[in-house]
Amino acid sequence: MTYIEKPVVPKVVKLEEPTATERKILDMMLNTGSDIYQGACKKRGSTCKDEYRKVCGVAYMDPKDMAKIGVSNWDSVKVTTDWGEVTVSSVHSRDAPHEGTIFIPKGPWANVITSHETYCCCDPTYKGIYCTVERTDEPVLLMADLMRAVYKKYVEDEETIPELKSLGEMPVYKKK
Amino acid sequence: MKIITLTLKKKSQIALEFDELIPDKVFNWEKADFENYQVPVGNRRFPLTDYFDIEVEGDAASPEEVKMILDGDFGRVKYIGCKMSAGEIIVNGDADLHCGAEMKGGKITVHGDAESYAGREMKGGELEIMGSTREFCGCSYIGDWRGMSGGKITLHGNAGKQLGECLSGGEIFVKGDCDILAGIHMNKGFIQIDGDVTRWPGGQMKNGNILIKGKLGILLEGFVYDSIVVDPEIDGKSFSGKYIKYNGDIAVNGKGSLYLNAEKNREYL
Amino acid sequence: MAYEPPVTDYDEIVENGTCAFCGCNCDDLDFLIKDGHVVGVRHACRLGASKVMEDMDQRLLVPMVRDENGELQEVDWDTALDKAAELIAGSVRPIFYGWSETSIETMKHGIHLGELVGAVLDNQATICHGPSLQAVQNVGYPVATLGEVKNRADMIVYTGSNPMNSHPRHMARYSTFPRGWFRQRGRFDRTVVTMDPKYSDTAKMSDIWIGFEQNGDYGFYNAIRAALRGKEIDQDFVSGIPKEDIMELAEAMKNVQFGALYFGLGLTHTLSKQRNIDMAIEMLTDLNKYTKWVLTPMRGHFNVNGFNIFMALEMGFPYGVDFARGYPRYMNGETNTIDLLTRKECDVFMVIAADPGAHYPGGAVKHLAEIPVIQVDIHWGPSTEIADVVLPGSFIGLECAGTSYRMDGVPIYMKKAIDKPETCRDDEWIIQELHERVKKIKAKEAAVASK
Amino acid sequence: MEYILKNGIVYDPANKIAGEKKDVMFKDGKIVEQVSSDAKILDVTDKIVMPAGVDPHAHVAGPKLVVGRIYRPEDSRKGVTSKTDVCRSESGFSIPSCPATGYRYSRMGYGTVTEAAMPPLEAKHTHEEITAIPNIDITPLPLFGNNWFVLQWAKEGKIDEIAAFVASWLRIVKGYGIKIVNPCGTEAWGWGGNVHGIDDPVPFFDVTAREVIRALAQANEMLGLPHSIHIHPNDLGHPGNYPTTVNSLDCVKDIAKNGSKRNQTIHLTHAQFHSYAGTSWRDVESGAKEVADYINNNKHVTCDIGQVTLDETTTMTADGPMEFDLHELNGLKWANKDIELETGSGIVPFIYSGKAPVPSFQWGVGLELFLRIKDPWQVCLTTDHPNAGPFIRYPRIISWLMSNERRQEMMDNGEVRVWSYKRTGLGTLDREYDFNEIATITRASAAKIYGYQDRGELTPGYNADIAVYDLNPNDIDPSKEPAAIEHAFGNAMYTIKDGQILVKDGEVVKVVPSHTLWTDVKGFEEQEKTVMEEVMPTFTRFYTVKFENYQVQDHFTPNPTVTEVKASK
Repeated sequence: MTYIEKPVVPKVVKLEEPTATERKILDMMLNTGSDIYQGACKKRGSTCKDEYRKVCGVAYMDPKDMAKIGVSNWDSVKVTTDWGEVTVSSVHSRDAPHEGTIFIPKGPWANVITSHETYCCCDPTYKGIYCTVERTDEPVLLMADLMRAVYKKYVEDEETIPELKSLGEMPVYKKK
Repeated sequence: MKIITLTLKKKSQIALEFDELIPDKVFNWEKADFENYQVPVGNRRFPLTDYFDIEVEGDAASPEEVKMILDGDFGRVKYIGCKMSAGEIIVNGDADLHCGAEMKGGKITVHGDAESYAGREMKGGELEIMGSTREFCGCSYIGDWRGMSGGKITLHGNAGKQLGECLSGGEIFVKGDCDILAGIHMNKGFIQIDGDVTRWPGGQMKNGNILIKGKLGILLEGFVYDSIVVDPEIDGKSFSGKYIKYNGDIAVNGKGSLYLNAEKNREYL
Repeated sequence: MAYEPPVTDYDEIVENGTCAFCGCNCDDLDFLIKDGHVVGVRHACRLGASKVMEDMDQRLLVPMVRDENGELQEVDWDTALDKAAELIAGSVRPIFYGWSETSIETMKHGIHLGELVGAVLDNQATICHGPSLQAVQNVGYPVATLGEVKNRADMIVYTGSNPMNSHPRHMARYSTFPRGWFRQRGRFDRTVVTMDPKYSDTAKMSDIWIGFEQNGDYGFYNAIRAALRGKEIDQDFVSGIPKEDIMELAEAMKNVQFGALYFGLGLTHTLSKQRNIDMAIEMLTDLNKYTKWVLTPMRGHFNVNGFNIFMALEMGFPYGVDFARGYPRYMNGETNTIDLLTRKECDVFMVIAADPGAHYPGGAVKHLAEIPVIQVDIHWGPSTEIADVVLPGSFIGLECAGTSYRMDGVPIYMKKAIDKPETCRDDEWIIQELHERVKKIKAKEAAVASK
Repeated sequence: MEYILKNGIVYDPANKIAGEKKDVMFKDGKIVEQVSSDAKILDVTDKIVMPAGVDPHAHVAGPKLVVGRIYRPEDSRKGVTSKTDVCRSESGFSIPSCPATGYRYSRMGYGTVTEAAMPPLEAKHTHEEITAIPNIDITPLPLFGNNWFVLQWAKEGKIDEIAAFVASWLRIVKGYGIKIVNPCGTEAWGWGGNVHGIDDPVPFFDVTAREVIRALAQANEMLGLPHSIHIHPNDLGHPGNYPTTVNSLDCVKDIAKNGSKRNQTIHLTHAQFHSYAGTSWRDVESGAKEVADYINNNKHVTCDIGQVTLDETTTMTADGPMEFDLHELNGLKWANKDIELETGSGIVPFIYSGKAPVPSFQWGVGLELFLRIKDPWQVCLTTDHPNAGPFIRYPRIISWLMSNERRQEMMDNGEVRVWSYKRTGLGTLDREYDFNEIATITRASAAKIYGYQDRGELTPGYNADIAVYDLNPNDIDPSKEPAAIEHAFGNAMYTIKDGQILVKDGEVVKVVPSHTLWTDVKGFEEQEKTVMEEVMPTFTRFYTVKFENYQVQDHFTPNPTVTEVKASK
């Protein structure tokens, strides 16, 4: 039983934005953190499923920023920081307006691009990271596929990763 | 004079700890003593000879007569010169965490960069770093309100965040740039920064002096403009040029002074 | 989201269960049980309910070890435990991380194991409220239990925290809405302030929202303190907030009867990390010259505070305790998990009741991909994808009893309501068993060495 | 297992044995009169033998302690030791870790200590720490002096209700007796205030400390609890506070004692902090004479001292407002912990430096009290650990009490400042304690004050809790050799607990679990039931935990030693 397929996000149909000019890449500030959909899905333990991808593999954006790069709800965007790049879905933020910042709930997708710098305070810098956001056609990976593609722990030949079969939405292990 | 030379031959990914290899403890060690010595690495100890070629020349009757030369990349050797009270250590390469921490006397020169906590709780002596260092240079132990209390740290490169945290005496001289919160919680002593500072020097400082020759990003509201001073004299040293003097941090009823080069920081005038 | 009718088909209700989600540790949950399974839960928030009504598809049910092809393979308990014990006994710089979602009773065995092998014991504070604890160590810790706030507070401030998303019942049960002894009208007797760059769900239901700019926390609190000391603010805007607003807020905070400040990861994760909280605590101390103010960090897991308390009572330090040299050592940046991982020092990593795969920055996870990882947990998660030995534990507070500490330090004994899946084991048993097995290996090594 | 401690010189004040050479025998953990020929002989010829120490007031376990440890890593770092084959790692100086607390008491020859302030809501935490402390039995005293139920009933004079409430709560939280800290003052701190003196009413509840102290004393005697009320009066540490202290003691004078072993109806704790005259820190003078005179003339009072040891320490007390004042004074980091409906607390590091006037004065006041209180059965040795100094300094205090010469030397050579004698009467007092008086104030009197029927004496049938010190009393002049006295009392030759040798020659050789001492009142069940019916609706509305989760479950006290009391009313 699941409660949701994906977070409920607002849809701003009419965008009054006389000053916006279309851009290819946005320079933005990235914040990550907990979110109620993310929390519920994670602690229920449904991390392999599409639901987790829908609650964590998303960038909550100001509708005006989305308009600038021409994306609408659930389109893919590539977010790049000094620490890495990841493809997530863009959705309208329910906390908008916050032009110039995006929010990705904490989870494997956000981790790829957050800073591990602790500055001797033990805590990584999960918030306030400069990033760029651009439109992409790449799909957002499921959790298991993302972990495999990014960390490659049990992959023999890294070149083959794009061709490997998806690990799917259920745990994969050999039963006795 | 005894010259002890350790030349790195294998770098360990897990840091070695050198708190037992300070002049105070090794001044009467012979080469064989070093060869028999097992150095702490993680939860074990391994022979020092696994990592270094060891040369010992001359004799020493006391720690003052010891010179230790550490050749190679010591970027994974922690606690170099920690708690030493005399003698000299020269690192021809980088040094890891806690270089010169709690040192009471003698001299350490690092020809590369030093990691965080260089000169933590230093009480005396001299620590010179030719490269840069990272966070908490010349700071206190976490929780303690008494930090570095004596001696001098000279930094030819840049300093990281929270330089001289809880400084309670002594002097820190940075020739390069400095990141946020230099001199946070300081109550005494002197910090001189020749380069630029990002933001918030002197946060919650109670007393002491900070002098910035470069450009400052953001100043805290806790600092109150005092006056323009020309060629100020601080701690017996004179500096040429025009400086804006602030007092603070009034958030803690602080009586510290912050001198800001007027030429480079015109927007504060 | 379709409408779901209330659950009526159950055998019994277990009352006063404790929620094993966030640091609120709500202890008023009613579990509806049928055939030994929970079919419904009352009083829990959306987060708590989702944990109780877990997804059995991804429940870890059997011990597993990676085979030579890198695939997880089901094994028996002995094989898995021996494999884990062997890895731990052979390690030079082991880290035992997690603990915040298990019981104090489990930690007791963990610390013995850590002392035995010379490990680093660390918990989720290292990626959450570690900076808060450092600030506490620098400037103090004026806290109160949640009931003090419920009964007395007329101003509640949330800063860098979004309880509507991460502690959904905090406002409802403890701070804002409940009727207290001296606050008989509940919400109407209180002013709620949210300080957050984001117009968060909590900000939306507050009376005042202070949207200071990103990374501006330190400067903002410094300005409030200066205002409290009577200084006329020089700059027109501090951290994006007009100076008049700052003066007004400082005045308002001085004139309440009892104020409570709750802070979250918004303060610990930004530029000046522990110093944001350092400054906030000192601001609060200043306010106590005028009236009563208390604060509490919004702890994320139900026992994250418990681990800090437990380590401090056993060893004097709250987290990131390194036993490598045979004595406890606590040094931020040196004995903490993230630093050890990014410096690539750790050689065996055991994670108990936590999910580093989901919550560590990639730079740290990359090292986990290079070393053996032992996982003790109840659900298959991102960490399982990089784990080499997997030991299925049990659900504290539902399948297994245990002690936990609420965010304000109130201890709660979380009782058991149902039996665990047959093939799983209690966390306590698993760690104790590992301890026994490692002890045997070490004794054997010592015997060989003495010969 | 049977043992004979042979040829020791025994000090057992309860049995009026003062320095007699005799054997002490024990079997299966108890003192016995005879043992068989199989008994193992421990030769302690001409060494001092005493019952194991009993500490009547310290803060060793519970939420305050852990806040202290969490927020003072710089203190924890000070006492760090490596683990050994017997002991685990230790840490801490003024706030040692739990294992360290047990080992260190054990090394001094102690067997029992009171945890003097247990907030009922967090009692489980206190019990967890007690379980983590080995080698020393612990008596927790729950806090009642600012409890909202008690405040209301005290206002209405409902003593029966209070008695029933106390009886229930001692069982619910597994506590031994009634602790009162700054009655009404800590509640006032809930609003950032305090009360001044015993007749200053607290906001909202409109009740005074006098009413609360009297009500709890009456309830205590109604139940006939083994210990009397244990009070930390108002105005702690304020110049001019001694009248408050004397008035607090005097206000229960008319209440009849109902306890078989103890003599007192009120125990004043850390008297040193409550014996100041003057009006401010400028003109402060010692009030020790007045307080000591009152105690000398009134047998219903006992006290412990809270002697300042001249160390950097961590102050912690349920007296929240006092701690904030202290923070204002020294500017060091302030922790506070208020507990809903019950109490509060505060913690501040403090440096008692002999170079500063105030600590020197406090040092003098403490010693003055020790020397002026005539009957050693009315006084106990404490430092109010860690408030006036860590408990590991007890041996040093013993050396001060036994040597006038040493005290004069400290005042003469500047180890303490002139205020130590100019503002106190210490300079005029040349009394020196003998070993029997030391044995009284460190074990026998505390055991009697607590009504213990199983410890504090070497009486057959009592627990074999024994300390042997490497001193020959016929051979040493304590007046001339304070360092030797300090060393011997700090490093017991033997510490024996329940018949097991835990310390030998100052080293811990064995680690055993500790016991938790609590009081179970019988015969008050009807009244308890009625009062619980009154309590529950309020409890449910205003506490933030369910009653079921408030109680201390049995497994939190794995080794209980329960004193059953038959309530006489």
